This record gives sequence, structure tokens and C-alpha cells, in this order.
Amino acid sequence: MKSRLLTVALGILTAIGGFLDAGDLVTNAVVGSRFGLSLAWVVGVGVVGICVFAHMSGKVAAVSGRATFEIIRERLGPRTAGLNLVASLAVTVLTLIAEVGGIALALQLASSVDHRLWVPVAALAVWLVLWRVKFDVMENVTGLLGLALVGFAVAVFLLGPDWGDLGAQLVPQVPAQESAAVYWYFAIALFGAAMTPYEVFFFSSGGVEDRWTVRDLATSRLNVLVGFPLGGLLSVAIAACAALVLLPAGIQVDSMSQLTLPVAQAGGTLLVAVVIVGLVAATFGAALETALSTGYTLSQYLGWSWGKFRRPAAAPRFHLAMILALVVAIGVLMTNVDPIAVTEYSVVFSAVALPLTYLPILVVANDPEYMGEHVNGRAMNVLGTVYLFVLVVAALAAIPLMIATEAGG
Amino acid sequence: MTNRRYRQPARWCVLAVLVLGLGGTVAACGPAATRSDDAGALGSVSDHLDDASSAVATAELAVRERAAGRLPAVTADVAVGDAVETATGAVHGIGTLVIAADGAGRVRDDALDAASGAVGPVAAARTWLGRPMSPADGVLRALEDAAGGLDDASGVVERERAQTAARAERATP
Amino acid sequence: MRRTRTGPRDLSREPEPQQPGRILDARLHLLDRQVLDIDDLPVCTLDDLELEVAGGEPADRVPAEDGRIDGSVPVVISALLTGPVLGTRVFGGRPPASRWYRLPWAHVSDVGTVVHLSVRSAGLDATWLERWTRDHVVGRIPGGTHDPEGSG
Amino acid sequence: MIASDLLDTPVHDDAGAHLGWVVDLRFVLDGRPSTYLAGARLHGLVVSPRTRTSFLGFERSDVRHPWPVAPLLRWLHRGTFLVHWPDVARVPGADDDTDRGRDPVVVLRAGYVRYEPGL
Repeated sequence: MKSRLLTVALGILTAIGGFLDAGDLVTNAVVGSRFGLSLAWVVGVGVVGICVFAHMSGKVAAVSGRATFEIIRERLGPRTAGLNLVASLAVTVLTLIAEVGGIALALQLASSVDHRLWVPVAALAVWLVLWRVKFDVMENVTGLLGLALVGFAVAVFLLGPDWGDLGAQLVPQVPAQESAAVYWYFAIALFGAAMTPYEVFFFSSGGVEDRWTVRDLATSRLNVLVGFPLGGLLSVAIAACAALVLLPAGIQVDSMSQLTLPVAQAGGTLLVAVVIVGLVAATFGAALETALSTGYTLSQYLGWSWGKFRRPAAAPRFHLAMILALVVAIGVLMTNVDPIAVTEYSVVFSAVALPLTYLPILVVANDPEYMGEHVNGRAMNVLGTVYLFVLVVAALAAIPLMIATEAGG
Repeated sequence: MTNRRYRQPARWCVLAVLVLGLGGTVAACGPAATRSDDAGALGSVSDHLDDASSAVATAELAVRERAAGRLPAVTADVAVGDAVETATGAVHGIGTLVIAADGAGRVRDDALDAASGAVGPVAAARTWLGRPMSPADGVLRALEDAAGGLDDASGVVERERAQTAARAERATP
Repeated sequence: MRRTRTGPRDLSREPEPQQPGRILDARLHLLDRQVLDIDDLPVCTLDDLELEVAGGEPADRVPAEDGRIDGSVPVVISALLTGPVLGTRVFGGRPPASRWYRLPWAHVSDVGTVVHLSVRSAGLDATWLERWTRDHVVGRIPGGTHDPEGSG
Repeated sequence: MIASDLLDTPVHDDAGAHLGWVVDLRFVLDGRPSTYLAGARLHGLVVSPRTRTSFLGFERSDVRHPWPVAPLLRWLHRGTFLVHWPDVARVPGADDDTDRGRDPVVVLRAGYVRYEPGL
């Protein structure tokens, strides 16, 4: 019993720590420094969405033993699924680039060594972990270290804001100096940051890696339902830090180093150090997840042997795909592209790519042939349908808004 | 093996969407797009001035926190280093804009002066970080002056932009 | 185009008689499913099906003059196909039969949410690229045969 | 013959009228028994009169969720029927794709019978 409690606690803690990635960090800071907390509601919408989505894909993985992209191929056929594969792979590799760049930027904060020098080191470290380390060790270590981002929440308290004032900001409204189109563009970016497709690929394939069965469903549900909302609260805490310190100072966030300034003001050197550890762990964990997701999607579409639980020699093409993805990430980052800009684009394209991934999961979660008695209940289906609409609207609006607002300019 | 009659239009649709999407992205996100008229160019100047102000504010905050011993030296160095990059980027951005009208051109030159004037203090802040014991007052004062200069330039640009836009409105009823 | 009357109570459709065996629809139950070998190791995705006139039929029932098959002869699945047929399913066309990787239907042991084979994947043509990658790329990187679940 | 020679192919009746497209192939496992599974006999073609895009099969199952995807697709595929294999008079051959004069089509015999497609 005690060990079970420990497992649940560990699962929740890793879910909190694993929720945040470079996309969440950057987007929340940017939004906080421009819009205050007036977009915090989007984080709520995104968190409920990722809970619904992750829960369904986890359930499908546990009951049928099929991971998300196998389902996508089975249901949509090779042509539509192939299109989805191209889109998802592009977004996932873009996110991987952002995460590897994020590791490098976070390491730069602790070392003052230029981030471009850290990129190959970070990518090599990611590969070594993928190559050698056991799946649950990898998941738990990065998740627990990522918990250090709680430093942002601590910072909000230490800053001692006028809580009534901060609460009043939570009301959705377009600030006077920003246009409605820009507001909605960033709403979609925040939504895409909370609900990235790779999280779902990782979550469902991870369920297969951990050999989930129907009995593990309750645990997985608890991890998701408790861990992700708490992770979402951390996102809001980052936005709040930016809103309390950077917004009044007229600072627009365009680098990761600016994230540490509110923390320094609130908690001093020690808290900054804690947050930097959190930044490295969160981006590193997300880099692992996105790299794995490139391997998962490709292998599952083409029916290759995959999984970290297998020896690399037993899943050679899966490992080769991940190596190539990391090489691409290094190559792109070496062109001197700004990782923050890559991150900002990746979250918007995430929103575009989501519906094609979401729909097959929703369909299969209702299919008794796969799910037996575990098909979606009525409440889950109502939520699922509501989110299907939200996702489609966000996906259709994302690119026009990006063009109209010159990517939030 | 499928009916060609039904596949051809679908292909053209996909191609059209692709071309429109790419063209739209280039047209809207490319720097030369709607910004080629003077009002648009002044809008760009204004955006760059905001970037420079943000960089100055970042450096100021980082120096304050460092002086109070709340920010580790390396982190402060990175923050101010990023600010220097942003500030020089803004100078480069303003300097390379093409503006036709004389009045708007003068405003741009003033903005360029203000932005260039901000780079020095931000870089000086980075130098100061390397000498931990010296007082920060001088550095902070220089940063505040730079921020003031940027604010003034920003106000002038905004006014000129409004006038240019109004003139353009009258010219094309 | 002749329009047909539609709806759930479509009287123009006869009720389907009870069939003597399990029913499988190609797209719904077979195509694009994961194929696993006897040790549950993924082999491939089922990309296409090869259909042949059922063996053991009298020769005069095979319309051989133009190689065309029609409803007068019984047809069965002779093999599951994978490989380049995926490309032609996506983009259209048809690869030459020499490019198909065939997994004979006789080796299929079960069809559920996955298709199970009764043979090991190690000896199959369909997995040669997997073996090549293992022997010539991944196996040459140090630690390639290390078992991650074994010792941390 | 491979399955994709038949899938998505237009279906005509013996008079040449367009009836729809082959959206699926139905097999029945009642062929020659072997160690594991009986041989899979091609039992019939599932023909949809309106659209070729069949991937979810709602018109053949009792699944009504998720709304609105399931009802929408079921409605799109209304009128889908099954024809038994012996009612098929001609199927496209391997060389039809290069034969420019003739589109690959499945032709049904006169007096073919439409069956309920439900599983």
C-alpha cells in the first residue's frame, strides 16, 4: 500500500514537473509581460484540454495496447495519416529544436558560456539518455528536477502583490495598447503551448513502454487530473511574475534570461539558482519527450519496432530516427536562429496540427472493438466534442491570425 | 486506381491553398511587406524603439538586482548581454529602413540617434558587471537618461506617424 | 447517376444472410493494422492484401485468357503485403510484384486490434531493412546492444 | 490482384450506370482450414453511392459516438450496400492503369442484389 501511494505521488510530481516545456515557459512569460493575466484563462482551457486528450489516449493505450499513431494510421488510412505524420513530425521536430535551444539557453544562464556552444553538448546529453537510461528513471528524474520551477510560484508570493489587483487582471479583456487580433493570436499560442501533440504521442507511447494495463487506469487518471492542473498553475505563476515585474518596467520578453529577473527581485540568488535548475530540467525533459515522439510517430506509422524498453539493437530504425532528429535540431540551431523565435512559432503550429491527432483518439475511445466496456462515458464525450470544436476553430484561425498580426508583432 | 475525374480538382485545391498560404506568409511576415509606405516604416521605427526601451529596462533591472546581491553574476551578465543584442538589433533595424519623405526621414534620424545612444549605457552596464565593487549609480543614471531619450523619440515618431497616415488618407480618398 | 433510396429502413437492400465464418472488412479490420510476430515484436504495418483465386479449383474455372479475375471464381487472401505498396497506396499506381514483401496468410495466427503472425520476424524479407540498420548502423554505435531495462 | 486494385474504384452496373465506389472488401473466414485461421474468402464489396472517403466505418457499426462525427459520416454514407462477389462481372486488371481508353471500374452483373452492409 505504501509503495502504491509512493507511485501515485511520484506520478503526480513528475506530471507537474513534466508539464512545462520551453513553449510554456516562453509563451507564458511573453504573454505575462504584454497582457498581464488577462490571458490566464486560456491556460485553464488548455489544461482541461490536455487532461481530456491525455486521459483518452492513455486509456486507449492501456486497454488496447495500441499507441496513438498506430491508431491514427488504422483509422485514417495511409493517405490522411501520412499527411498527419508529415505535419506532426514537422511540429515535433520544431519543438525539439526549441527544447534543445532552451536547454542551451538555460545552461548559458548558469555558465555565461554562449548558448551556441551548449547546443551540441545538450543534444549529445539528450541522445545519451535516450540511448542508455531506463524509461522510468529518465521520466522521474527530469520530472522531479522540473519541480524546481515551483520557484516561480514562490516568487509570486515573495513579490507580495496586491492580490485583489492581480485577481482583477484574470478577467479576460484586451488591454488598451494591444489589438484584439494580437490578443487572440497569443490566446492560440498559449493554447498550443499547453496542448502540444508530442505530449499525447509521448503519453500514450509511454503507457505502452510502462506496460500499462486496465488496472493502471486509475493511477494514470490521477496523475493527469492532479499533475497537469498543478503544472498549469505553474504556467500562470510564470505569467504572473512577468506581469508583476516586467510589464510595469516596460520589458517585452525576448530572451530566457529575462525570466530570472522577477525571481531575483523576489527571492534573490538562491531562488534564481533553483529556477535555473528547473529551467534546465524542464527543457531537458521536454527535449527527451519530443525526440522520443519523433521516433514514436515514424515507427508507429510504418510499423517498425519501437520503444525505449527494447535494446537499441532491437529497435534500430526507431533509434536511428531519433538520432537524425537530433542532428537536424543541431543543424538548425547552428544557423544562428533564435531559439525563442522557434519556440514561439512551434506553439502556434502545434495548434494547427492538433485536430488530426485528436479526432482518431476520440473515435477509437468510443469504439467497443478496441475499448470493450471502457468506451467513453457521456460526460467524457461531451467534453471531447466541445474540445473538438475548440481545436478546429483554433487550428483554422491560427495561420490567418499569424499573418494578420505579423506573428504577434 | 481512383477516378481521375474526381481527383484533379482536389489536387488543384491543395496546390492553391499551399501557394496562397506561402504567399500570404511571405507577404505578411516579410519585413518589406506593408511597411514600404512611410506610415508603415514609421510603425517599424516605433516597434524598434520599443525593443530598445525594453532592452534598457532589462539592463536597468538586472543592474539593480545585481547591485542588491540578488542576481548571480553570470545570470546578470547573460541578461545584460541579451539586452545589448536587442539594442544593437534595434539600431540596425531603424538604420536600414527606407523612408522617402523629408519630415519622416528626420524623425527617423532622431530615433536612430536615440537608439544608438541607448546601446552605450547598456554595454556600459555589462562592463560594470565585471567590476563588482564599484557603485552602480553612474550606470543606472546613464540607463535612465537613455530610457528618457527613447521615450521622447517614441512620442515624436508616433505623432509623425499619425500625421503621415492622415496625409496618406487625404491623398487617396 | 442512378439515385438510390436511402435511410436505415432501406427496402432496396436485402438482409445479409448469416455467414459460416468470422467476418473481416479489409479497411476496417486488416489494412493499416500493426503486424506482430510470434514474440510480439513489431514486423510492419499491413500495407496491402494480395488476392488470388482459391487453390484447388478446377482449371477451367480460372479465366486465364486475359488474366482477369471476376466473380465466377472464389478469391482468397493469399498474403499480407508490405513495403513499396505503401507508397502506391498513398500516391496511386502499382509496384511490380517483385517489389512486394509477402507474408503468407497461412502464417497469420490471429486478427484482433493487431495482426499476429506465427513466425519470427528475424527470417522475414519484410524486416531486412531493420536488420541492415541494426547490423550496419545502430549495432556499431557503442552500447547499441545494452539492455536499458537491465541495469539502469 | 491486390486489395488496392479494388478499393476506391468506381462501380457500374451492367448498363454502365454509376453506382458508387468500392469503399471496402468483405472477407469471411470459411476457406480451407489451416493451423490457425481458416482461409479468408472474398465475400463481397461494400459500395458507397456518395463518397470514397471511408475510413471510420460508422455506416457498418452500431457506434453512435462521438457526436457529431459519427452521425455525420453515417449520413454521408447513407445508402451503402454490400454486393456479393459472385455478382461481380468484371474487376480492373493490373494493366488498366496504363490503358488510357478505359477507366478502371468494377462492373456488376445484371440482377445483382444489394445487401445490408452492417457487421
